[in-house]
Amino acid sequence: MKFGVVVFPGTWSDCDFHYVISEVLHQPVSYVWHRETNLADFDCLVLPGGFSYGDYLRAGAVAGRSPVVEALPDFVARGGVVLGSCNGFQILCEAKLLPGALMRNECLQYRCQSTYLRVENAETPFTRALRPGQVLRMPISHGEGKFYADWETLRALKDKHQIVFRYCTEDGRLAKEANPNGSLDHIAGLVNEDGTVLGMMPHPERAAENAMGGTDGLLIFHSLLGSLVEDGSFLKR
Amino acid sequence: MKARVLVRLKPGILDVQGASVKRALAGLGFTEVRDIRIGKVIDLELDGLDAAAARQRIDEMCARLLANPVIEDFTVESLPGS
Amino acid sequence: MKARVLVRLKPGILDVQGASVKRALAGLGFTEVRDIRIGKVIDLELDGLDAAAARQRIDEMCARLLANPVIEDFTVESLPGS
Amino acid sequence: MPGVEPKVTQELALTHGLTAEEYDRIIRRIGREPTFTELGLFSALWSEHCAYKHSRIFLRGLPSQAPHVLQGPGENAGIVDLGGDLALTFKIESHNHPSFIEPFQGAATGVGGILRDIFTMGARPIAILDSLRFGAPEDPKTRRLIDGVVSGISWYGNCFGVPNLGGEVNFGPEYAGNPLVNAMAVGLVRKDRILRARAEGPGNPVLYVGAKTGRDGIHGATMASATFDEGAEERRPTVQVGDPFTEKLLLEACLEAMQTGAIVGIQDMGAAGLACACSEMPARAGTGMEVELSRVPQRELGMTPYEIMLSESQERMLLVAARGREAEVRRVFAKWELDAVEIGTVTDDGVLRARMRGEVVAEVPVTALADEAPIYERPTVRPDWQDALEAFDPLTLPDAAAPGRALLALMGSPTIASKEWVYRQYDQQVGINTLVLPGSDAGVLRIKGTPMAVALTTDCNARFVYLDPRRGAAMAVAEAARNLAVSGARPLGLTDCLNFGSPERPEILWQFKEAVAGIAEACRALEIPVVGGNVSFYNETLGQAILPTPVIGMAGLIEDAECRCTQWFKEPGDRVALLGPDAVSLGGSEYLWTLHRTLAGRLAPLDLDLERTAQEACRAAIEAGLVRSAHDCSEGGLTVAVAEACVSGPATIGAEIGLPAAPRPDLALFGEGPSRIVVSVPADASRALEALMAEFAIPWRWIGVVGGERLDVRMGGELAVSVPVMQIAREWRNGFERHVS
Ligand SMILES: Nc1ncnc2c1ncn2[C@@H]1O[C@H](COP(=O)(O)OP(=O)(O)O)[C@@H](O)[C@H]1O
Ligand SMILES: [Mg+2]
Repeated sequence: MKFGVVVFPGTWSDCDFHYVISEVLHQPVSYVWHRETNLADFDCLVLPGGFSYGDYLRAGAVAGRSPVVEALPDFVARGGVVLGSCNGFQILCEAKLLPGALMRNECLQYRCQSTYLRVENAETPFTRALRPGQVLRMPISHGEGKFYADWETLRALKDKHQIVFRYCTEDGRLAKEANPNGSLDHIAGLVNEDGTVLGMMPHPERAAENAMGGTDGLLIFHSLLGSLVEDGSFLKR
Repeated sequence: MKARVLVRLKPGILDVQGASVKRALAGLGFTEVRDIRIGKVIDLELDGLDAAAARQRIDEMCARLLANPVIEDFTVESLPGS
Repeated sequence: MKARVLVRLKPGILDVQGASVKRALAGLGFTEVRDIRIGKVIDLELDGLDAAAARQRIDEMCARLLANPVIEDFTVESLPGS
Repeated sequence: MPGVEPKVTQELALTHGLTAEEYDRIIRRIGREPTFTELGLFSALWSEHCAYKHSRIFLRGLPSQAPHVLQGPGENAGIVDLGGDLALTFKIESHNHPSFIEPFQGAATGVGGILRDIFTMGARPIAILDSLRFGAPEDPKTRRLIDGVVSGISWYGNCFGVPNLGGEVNFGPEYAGNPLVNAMAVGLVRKDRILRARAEGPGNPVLYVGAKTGRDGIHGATMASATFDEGAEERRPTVQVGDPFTEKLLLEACLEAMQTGAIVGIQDMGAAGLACACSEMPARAGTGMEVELSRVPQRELGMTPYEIMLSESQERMLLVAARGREAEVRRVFAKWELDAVEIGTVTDDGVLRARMRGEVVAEVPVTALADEAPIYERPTVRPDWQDALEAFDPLTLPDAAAPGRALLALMGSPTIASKEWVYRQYDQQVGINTLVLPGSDAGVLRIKGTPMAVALTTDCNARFVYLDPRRGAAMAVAEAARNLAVSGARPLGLTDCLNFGSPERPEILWQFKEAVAGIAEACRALEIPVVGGNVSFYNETLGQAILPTPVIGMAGLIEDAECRCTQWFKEPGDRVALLGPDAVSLGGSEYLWTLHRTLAGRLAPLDLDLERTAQEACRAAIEAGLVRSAHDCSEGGLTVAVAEACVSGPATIGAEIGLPAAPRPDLALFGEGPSRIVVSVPADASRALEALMAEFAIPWRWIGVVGGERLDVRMGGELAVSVPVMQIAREWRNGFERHVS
């Protein structure tokens, strides 16, 4: 599976994703400059964390209108998958590839801390190696991660099982104190209707080695790789 | 041509920052503040367009970048003397 | 009584937000934007004060909390119908 | 343009912060009255901030050499060898005055400035640390300051993308009118890629890169060299605004441009901006420089040569490229959408010649600016308050009636309580190298592609330095080294940020002189070179000086990253030992402050040989895999150290401690002294530990066992402290926030 890690001016977890994909997972990966529109070489594109263009207007707003992002719908239509983490999630929402918006954390402060995530949908290419209800531990690092959508959108998200991860307690309960940013309905990550674009605020690349305190983030990659190795079905969907 | 764009959270969306400023103001004795909402003011200066054309371009800018329609509304005010 | 406070960076102070948005707009083809500065709009609703008294209180709020006098200026506009 | 400049007089020179003698000296040196622009240059370069006029003479005593030091003081940052082809560069700097005027931007630009110091050396920044001091936490003004400072650091560091590995937050009424914001940055560089701030090679082009120049911060360097008085308000418009996004682009562009090999030398434009870069770079290389100021990219209209030279706009660099290779450099900067403009050339005449549209506005020997500022040896006097401080005997106060309650008060005191409220606002992991996050004695980062890790810390107990500047400063060095040792690291070098009051007061200068001597003594004894640092004088408001605060930033090496250690207890049943001496004192202790609001007394003795051996013993025990946790005893003494080991880890866990009976239980429980380390050891490793300690011949003893849900401390068999650990944890976790928000 060929990965591409997109680099915007101001991106910083590009190197971290690149490292995990190549050094931990031993998969082919290369960087994709934000002006690139030819994505034919890739099976999976990663939109990493950081502060694209400084995020001075709204997080992800400027990157959401960049050439590489405008090429994403085609890429997905051809069978590619997209994983946006942190700033990547914000960019996907700004680009309308995912519904809703990410607003300032309710505490009005940046938060870098460990969180627990409950797997809500194990049927996506990103979560096939997981069990519904399984609890993962992954760090967050953001100032604007509070997911918001209007009531109808939220209902559609639920009806179509697009909510993939919710913040929870260590034992899997949904609770206000386990929601680090005030996210609507505890949402930490969601997919598009086809399940081929995942946006999540937590950082799977920071939970990919024991030395970093855990490897739950790898499960997302194993899901992607496993589904490809087994039958590649989601790519042909 | 000068214009001013005001970008605000949609009514009904909780303005956490506004609420926290309201609390801080109350703490300073400004208890008469019933409501406070915080948005952005964007002051624009455009090259060589008449008012109507500029207005249209600014609406486009708002729709494409300056505001996020999921959470924000915008209003455009042209400024006197422009 | 409703009022609107505009808080803006003082002239000469680097407006990183404005500069980045200007660049982004140019990238989207809005090359006619000569200058752009971004500030805050604060919409206030006050309880039972007449316009003059309210105006004075708002000035105080700005001086004490709403604006940072080191780098920002503010203007207060009372709104019609208030 | 020079025609409209003000005429330079002695009076004008005085308003620029120069003295009458200094002004005369300038005239003698250049053989005429300076132009207005030249006066600006001299006032900036001869300011305390740039010239170290009052401190240089003392700083000479600091040991800065060791075989592994690749770059000592004098460059943008020091560099130590990590072995192989890698080196570590680090530096600490103050941004106290700007942060007081505008906490958010002041702190943010402090981080921006120190990061530039690191990447000018050719290094990629891998960590920052922040050492902060504020006035009384209960004061709403302090709260606003903390909030502003922490969010400024958070904004800049997070946006730039560098992890925060630690720091300090301390409080004292002495800082109310003058908070301290010190930021340390650390970078990793390949030895063959190190660059220096030297303008080599006459004929080489001089390029300006990065953000445009505005009227920001003109006279920041002079401001950093003045005390605050009622006029402080008027100096306000000099505050600079940070742009971490542009800095991130500047980093990537600089590193990429450096890789082409086309860059000869580079310096960041921080304090005194272009003035500083255009004179220091040629001065270091024995060359001169000619610049055309109208070519400098400008953000504002109508800037004068004076303003362009002195602007402290952020996110800019001056670099010297190899002639003929400018295009390569420009191509890289264009890719990152940054300005890169040729503004001049290196010359061989030793003169800085600045022109504005061809007309010469300044023409001064670069050495006159960069090297010939006067050096003062001002009088020092031992302050008369020292006697009273030393005469105070804390043991004349009544013993703590309820040591358990005293422990809870200490654990919740803003100085000891968890600083999570602060560091959870900082990204601690970007780069995925952080092996030990903030919250243990030192932060630890792995070096990818090697088995190594580096440990980082900043430390200074300013109360100790106030009571005894020499011993107190030596103790700061010892504590920093100990924080590395308990993490498993061997110190490589230190960088210091010497925050003091006005050097023109003999008492303050005495504190300074003594503190520097103390640092030097400790460095020699512990064999730690000083590879860089920063002096921040004039930290006073209306005659009230801060506590003398020589913050020590230190980096250490863990050769095998697996042999790292954290401070918290891990397994019930593990035995607890105290390594190091018994000697402690309540003088200057957190206990004395928290319970009696008193700062006085004598410090415990510091035996540097013992300190060194205790650290070596601890490191050896960690390397041998004998200990599961190691924690240095600092504020709050032994009992607080044990309590922190109980509550600071992922899971809270109790302990049972037994100490000998003591005439003054509070002294034994909460007294503070150097060289003491609490370790926990698996029961089956106790024999091995005993053997190892015998080898090092340090004083030490078993003091208890890990486990249970309480922290019980017996003294001579009597239960002195017995508190549920959950209660300790609650005090410790909520203490900071309770005080500051
Ligand atoms: N301003 C800060 N920024 C980041 N980390 C901090 C800050 N202040 C304290 N910390 C972290 O909190 C922990 C406890 O700090 P402190 O009590 O000063 O430790 P010590 O006494 O071991 O030096 C350390 O890991 C330290 O790095
Ligand atoms: Mg410590």
